[in-house]
Amino acid sequence: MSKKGFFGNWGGAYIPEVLNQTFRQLEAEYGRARQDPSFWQEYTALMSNYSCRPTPLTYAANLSRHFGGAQIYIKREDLNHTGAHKANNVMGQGLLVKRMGKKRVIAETGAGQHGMATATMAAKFGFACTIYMGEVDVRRQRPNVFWMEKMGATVVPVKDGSRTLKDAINEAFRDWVTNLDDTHYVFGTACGPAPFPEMVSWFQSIIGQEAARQILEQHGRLPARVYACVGGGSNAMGVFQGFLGDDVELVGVEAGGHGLDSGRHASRLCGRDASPGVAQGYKSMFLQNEDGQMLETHSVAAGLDYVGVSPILSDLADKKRVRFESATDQEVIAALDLTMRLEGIIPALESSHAFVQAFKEAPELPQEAAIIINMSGRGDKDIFTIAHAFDDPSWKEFIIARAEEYRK
Amino acid sequence: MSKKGFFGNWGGAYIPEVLNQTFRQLEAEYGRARQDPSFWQEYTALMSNYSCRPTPLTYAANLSRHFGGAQIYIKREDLNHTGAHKANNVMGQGLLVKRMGKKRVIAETGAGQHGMATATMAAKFGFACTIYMGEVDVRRQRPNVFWMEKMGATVVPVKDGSRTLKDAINEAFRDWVTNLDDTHYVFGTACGPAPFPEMVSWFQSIIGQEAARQILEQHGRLPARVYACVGGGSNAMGVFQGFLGDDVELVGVEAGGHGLDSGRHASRLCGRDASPGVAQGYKSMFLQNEDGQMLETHSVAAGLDYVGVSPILSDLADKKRVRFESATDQEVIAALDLTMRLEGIIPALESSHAFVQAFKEAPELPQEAAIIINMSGRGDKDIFTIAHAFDDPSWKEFIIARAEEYRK
Amino acid sequence: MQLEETLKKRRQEKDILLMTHLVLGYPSFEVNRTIIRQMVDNGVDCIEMQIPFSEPMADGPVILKANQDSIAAGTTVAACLEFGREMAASYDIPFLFMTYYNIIFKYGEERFLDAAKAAGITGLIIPDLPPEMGGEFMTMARDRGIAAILIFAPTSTDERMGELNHWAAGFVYCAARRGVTGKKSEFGSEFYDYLARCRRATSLPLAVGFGIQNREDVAALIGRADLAVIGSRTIRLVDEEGPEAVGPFIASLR
Amino acid sequence: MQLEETLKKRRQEKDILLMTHLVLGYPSFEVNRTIIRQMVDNGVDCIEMQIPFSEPMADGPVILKANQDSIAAGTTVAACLEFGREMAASYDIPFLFMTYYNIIFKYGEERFLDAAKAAGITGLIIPDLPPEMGGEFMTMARDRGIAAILIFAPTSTDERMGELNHWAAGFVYCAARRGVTGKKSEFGSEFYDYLARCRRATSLPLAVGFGIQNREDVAALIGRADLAVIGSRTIRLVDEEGPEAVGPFIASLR
Ligand SMILES: Cc1ncc(COP(=O)(O)O)c(C=O)c1O
Ligand SMILES: Cc1ncc(COP(=O)(O)O)c(C=O)c1O
Repeated sequence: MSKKGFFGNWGGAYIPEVLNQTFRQLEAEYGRARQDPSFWQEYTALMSNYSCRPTPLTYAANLSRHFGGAQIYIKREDLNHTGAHKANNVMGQGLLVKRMGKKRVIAETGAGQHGMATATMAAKFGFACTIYMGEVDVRRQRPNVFWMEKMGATVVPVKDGSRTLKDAINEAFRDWVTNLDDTHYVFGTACGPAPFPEMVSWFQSIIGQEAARQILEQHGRLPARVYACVGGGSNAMGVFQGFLGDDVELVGVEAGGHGLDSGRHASRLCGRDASPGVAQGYKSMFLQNEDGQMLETHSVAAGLDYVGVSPILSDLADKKRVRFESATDQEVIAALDLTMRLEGIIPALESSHAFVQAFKEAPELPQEAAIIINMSGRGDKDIFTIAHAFDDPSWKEFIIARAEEYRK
Repeated sequence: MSKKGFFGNWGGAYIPEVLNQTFRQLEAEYGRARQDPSFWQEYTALMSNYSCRPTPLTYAANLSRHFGGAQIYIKREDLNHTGAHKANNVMGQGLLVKRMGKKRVIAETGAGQHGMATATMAAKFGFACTIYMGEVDVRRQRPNVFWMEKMGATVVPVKDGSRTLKDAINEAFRDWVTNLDDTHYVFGTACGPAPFPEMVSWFQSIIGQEAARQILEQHGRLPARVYACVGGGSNAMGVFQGFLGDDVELVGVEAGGHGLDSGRHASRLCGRDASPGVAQGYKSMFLQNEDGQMLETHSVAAGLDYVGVSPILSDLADKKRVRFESATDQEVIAALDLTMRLEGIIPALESSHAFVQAFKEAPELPQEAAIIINMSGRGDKDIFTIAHAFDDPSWKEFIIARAEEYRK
Repeated sequence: MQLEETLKKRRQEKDILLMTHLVLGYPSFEVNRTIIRQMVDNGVDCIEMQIPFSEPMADGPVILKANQDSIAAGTTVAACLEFGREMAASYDIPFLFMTYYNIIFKYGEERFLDAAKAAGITGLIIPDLPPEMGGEFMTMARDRGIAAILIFAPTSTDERMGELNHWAAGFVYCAARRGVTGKKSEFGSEFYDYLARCRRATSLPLAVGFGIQNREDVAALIGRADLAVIGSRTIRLVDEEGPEAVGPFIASLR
Repeated sequence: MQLEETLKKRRQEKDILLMTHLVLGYPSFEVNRTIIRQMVDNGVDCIEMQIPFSEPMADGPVILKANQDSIAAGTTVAACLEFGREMAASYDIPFLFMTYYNIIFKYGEERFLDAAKAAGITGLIIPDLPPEMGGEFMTMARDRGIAAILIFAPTSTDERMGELNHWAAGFVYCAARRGVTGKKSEFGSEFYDYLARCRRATSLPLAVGFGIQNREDVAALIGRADLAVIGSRTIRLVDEEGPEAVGPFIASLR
C-alpha cells in the first residue's frame, strides 16, 4: 500500500472531511498494531479460544476421486464461530476498537453474516452495536436479524436506493460521520477507504497462513491452485496471502448470476460490464453505467451481490497475479448439491462459487497436484435461500403450515 | 461395564434373538478398536481434519463478572462440524462400520441433530443412509430434514406412538432386525443395548479429555464443577469422563419442562416421576406409568425430550458421583438470552439447560474456582423453535410473508 | 400338565399344530372373547395372548398399532391377567402370554409369575429377553411350571441354538426370517436347512412364526415343525372382515 | 471574474450572502428553473446545483431521496451540464456544481472541467474528494479558473485547516457540525469558537452549511461568516408547498 492507500491504480480514501481525524487515528492505531508482535498474538489467541482456529484443511477424498484429477483440499472457514470467515476480521477490529477506547460499533451487512459476526463481537467486547441492513435483505434474511437483535444489536433496515448492501454501507457512513467520536465502523470486507482494504486483508491473512502450513503438512508441497469466491474480496485476500510469493495459481470466482451476458450478475473483474470508478470511499472496478451511477447487481448469494470489489484484487488482476472467473447461480446449486452428497459438507452459496471453478479445473490437473478451495462459510445459515433455490416442495409446505399457526 | 453390559443395576442388552450375532460382531469390533491404539489415533485425526477438534474451552469473562463468583468456562461442542457433539459419536461409529465392512447405516433422530450428523457421516464414508424421525419432529424440524435429504439420506417419518424420538428408535430397531447383514444402527446417545452406552460414551470422552487438559492450561487447576445437559446422556458422559477420577463435582441437568410437578417434563434422575424399567434394549430409569407403559414427555429442547436415560448415568446417580438437577423451559430461555447478550454465543436449547444450573450456582462459588459448562451444540439450528419460544413478532410476520409467496 | 407335554401329546394326533396370536384389549376384550371362542372351536392348539406394551420393538405395523390402540383404550396389565385366567378356565388348550420384558419387570417378576400361574397360563414369550438377561427369571418360571419360550432366528449359529436350548422350555419359537412380525416369509431350501438346524438343536417342539398366511404355508411345515404360528394375519382379518371371519379362516388352514 | 472575487465584491454590499442548493432534475428540470428564478429574484448570491449520484454518502435522507428520484427519472450528467450552462447564461450570479467524485471521474476529469468551464460554472463542491485524493484535479481546476471548494469540519484541527487552505479556492465551506446534510445545527459558543478557528485559518470567504433553517440562523452568522448555505430546507419546502414557496422563504431570510 502506498502512503495514500493505493495499490497500483486502486484504493485510496475518498472520505468526507469530517472523517479525516477518525481515519488518522485508525491508521495510527492499525500501524501500531502491525508493528506490535503481541497484537497478532493476542489476536490469534482470541481466535483460537473464542472461535475455532486454526480451522482444518479437510482433504476431500470423495470429490478428488469423483473428478479424478487434482487432490482437493477444503479450507474450513465454516467452522469459525458464527459460521464464516467474517469472524476473523471482526474480532481483529474489535481488538483495535478496545485499543482506541471506543464504545460503540456499527456495521453494514448484506447476507447478514458480517452483521452477525459484528453483533457477536460487540456482545463479547461489551460494545453498543448498530447494524445497517438493506430492507430487502432484512426481509430475505430474517433469521440473522433475529440473532443480531438477541445479541443486543440494533438492526436498522435501510430503505434507500436498491435497499441492499451498498445502501447499507452508505447509511453506515452517515452514522459514522455523525457519531465518529465514540464509534468505529467495522467495515466487513477488503473494500472501503484505506486502511480498510489492507487492514481487513491483514486480519483475514490468518486463513492463508494456516492453509500454507497445513497443505505442506498434509500434501507435502504447495498446491497448484487456490480458489476463493469474491464478493468484496476479504476471504479471497485472506487465503491468497498465504501463497502470493509462491508459484501457486490464484483464482478468484465472482458471481455470474444469470450469466455474464445477462446483465444480471455481480462480476467486476471478469466480464465486460464493470469499469473503473470511485464509490463508498475507494477507487476500484465498479458495476456502473456510463454516467457513473451504480447498477443493480444480482447473485443467488447475497454476500457476493455487490457493485465494487477490493482495490487490492483490482491491482492483482492488473498484474495478472490472480485469475478471475465467474460461476452462474445454476452452476452454484449443482456444485453445492454434489459437495453435500459426496462429502457431507454444506458450503455457503458464496463459497460454492469457488467450488464450481475448482470442479471445472480439477479434472485437467494431475493427481499429484493439490488444489485448495476456501470454504468461506457454511450454508446451513442459508436454509431459506437454499431450500428456495432447490425449489423444495416440502419446505414450502412446512413454511405454509407454520404461517397457518401464526395467523391464528 | 460388566460382562453382560451392566453398570451397577443398569444397562444390559435386552435385544431380540435375531440381533444376537450382530451384537456379538459389534462388541468384538468395538473391543478390538479399544485395544488398538491406532484406532483412537485415526479417530482423533479424523475429528481434527473433518470436524474442528480440539474444540476450544472458551473463557466467559462477561458471564463470570456478571455472576461474580466462579470463573465460567464453556466447552465449545457447538464448533464441531454439524454444530453439536453428536458428530463425535457418529464419526467414531462410522470408522467401526468401515471396519465391519457394512454399507448402510440407519439412525433415529429427535431434534434432527443426530440425524444430520449421521447423514453427514454417511455421505463422507459413502454409506447408504436411512434416518427415522417421529412425524411430529419432522414437522417441527423441517430444515434438518431438508439437509439430511440433500446429503443423500432417506428420512422416514415415523407415524406410531407419540411420533417422537422413542418411536423413531423403535422403528430403527425394526429396520435393523430386518437388514442386519449389511446395516449398522448408529445409536445416537449413551443409551440402548450394550455396548452402545459404553461405546458412545467412549467416543464422546474426547470432550472430557480435551476439557481436562484445557482447564489445567488455562485455569491452572481442576474445575470445582462441571455442568452438562442430559437427554440420553452422551454429551454429559463425554465431558464427565475427563473428571470422574478427580475431586470435581459433576452436575447433570435434565429437562424440567413446565416444572417437575407439572407432569410435563423429561426428568428421569431428579424428580419423582421416573422408575426403573427396561425398554429400547436397556435397563434404566424411565418415565412410565404403573403398568410400565412409557409416558409422554415434554421439553422445549427436542433433544432432551426422551423417556429413558443412560444406564451409566443411572449408576453414577446411585453412587452419588453425579448430582442431577433440572431446568424449566422458562429458565432455559432466560439463560439463553443472557448468554447471547453477554458472550455472543448461542447455545442450543438442550445445552442451555446446563447453563441454567451453572448460573444458579456460580455466585455461591469463590472467584478462584472454575466451572465448566459443556455447550453440547449451537442454537442457530433451532431458529424455528427459539424464535417461537421468544414469541418474536417479526419472525412470525416473516414466516407469514414467505408463505404468501409460496402460496402463489 | 406342562406345556411341552401337552403339545407333544396333541402332536401325536395331528401332523401339525396351530398356534394363534392376538393382542389383548384390541379392539376390545369382548371381541377377544369371540375370537378365542372361534379359534378354539376351529381346532387351534395353543393361543398366545399379547399384553400390550407402548414400545413393541420387535413387532411390525399391524401388531404395533394394535398394542397402541389397546393401551389408548385403557387396557391394564391387571385386566390382561384376569382375562387370561378366564380363558384358561374356559378352554382346554394351553394359553400363553406374550409381552415385552418391561411389563413383567415393572409388575415384579415373581409377582407376575405367581399371577400367571394362578391364572392357569402355561408359557411366556418375551421377545426382548434373551437368556443372558433373563436367566434368573427363566429359572423362576421353570420352578413354577411355566415355560419361558425361547426364540431361534435364522441368524442363530448352531452354537447359539445350543445355548438357547439350555434355557428353553415348552417349545422353541423359530422366527422364519429376519425382521419384525407381519410380513410374508419365503419358504425355500435355505429356510428348510435352517429348520433342520433347529430340529437338531433341540428336542422341544418347534413352532414356526412370522408371516404364515394360508394352508400352503402351513402344509409346507408338516414334517419340519410342530406348530405353525398365525400372527398378524388374524388381526388384519378382524380389522377388515370382523371377528366372525376368524373361524372359517382357521378352519381353512389345515 | 473568479468566484472568490465575485463573492468578496458582493459581500461588500451585504452583511451576509446567501447560497442555496438544489438537486438537478428533482423533481424535474422544469421545476429547477422555476426555483432558481425565484432564488435569484429574491436575492440569492450563489447557487449550488447537485448533479445526482446513486451513492450520496454524505447526504441525509432528504437530499438522498432527491438524488435517487432524479436518477430514476432519467437525469443524465450531460443534461445537468447543459442545464448549468443555461442558468449561468441567464443569471448574473455564480453557479456551482456539487457532486460526488465518481461522476467527474467517470466523465473524465479534464473533460468535465472543460465542460463546466464552457458552461460558465465557477466552482465545484465534491464532498468525497479530500486534497490527498484530488490534489491533481484541484490544480487542473485552478488552471481553468474553476474553484475547487474545500470543506472544514468541526473535527478539523488547526493544522488540518492549514493543509486544506493550501488547496482551497473560491470559499471555504464550513460544515456546522458532524453528520450529514439536513439536520438542524445548534449554534453555541463551541460553534462560534470553531468559526473563529476557521476564520483564522483562511483568508477566503467562509460559507456555513448544514441545517440553516430561518432568519435567526442566518442572523447569527453575521460577522462570523460570509455565506449562509440553505440546503435541504428548500427541497423540503418544494416537496411540501410547491416551488412558489421558495421566493417568499428566501426573502424572509435576510
Ligand atoms: C460466507 C461468505 N463468503 C463470502 C462472502 C463475500 O465476502 P468477501 O468477498 O469479503 O469474502 C460473504 C459475505 O457476506 C459471506 O458471507
Ligand atoms: C445439542 C444437543 N445437546 C444435547 C442433546 C442430548 O443428547 P445427549 O444427552 O445424548 O447429549 C442433543 C440431542 O439431540 C443435542 O442435539
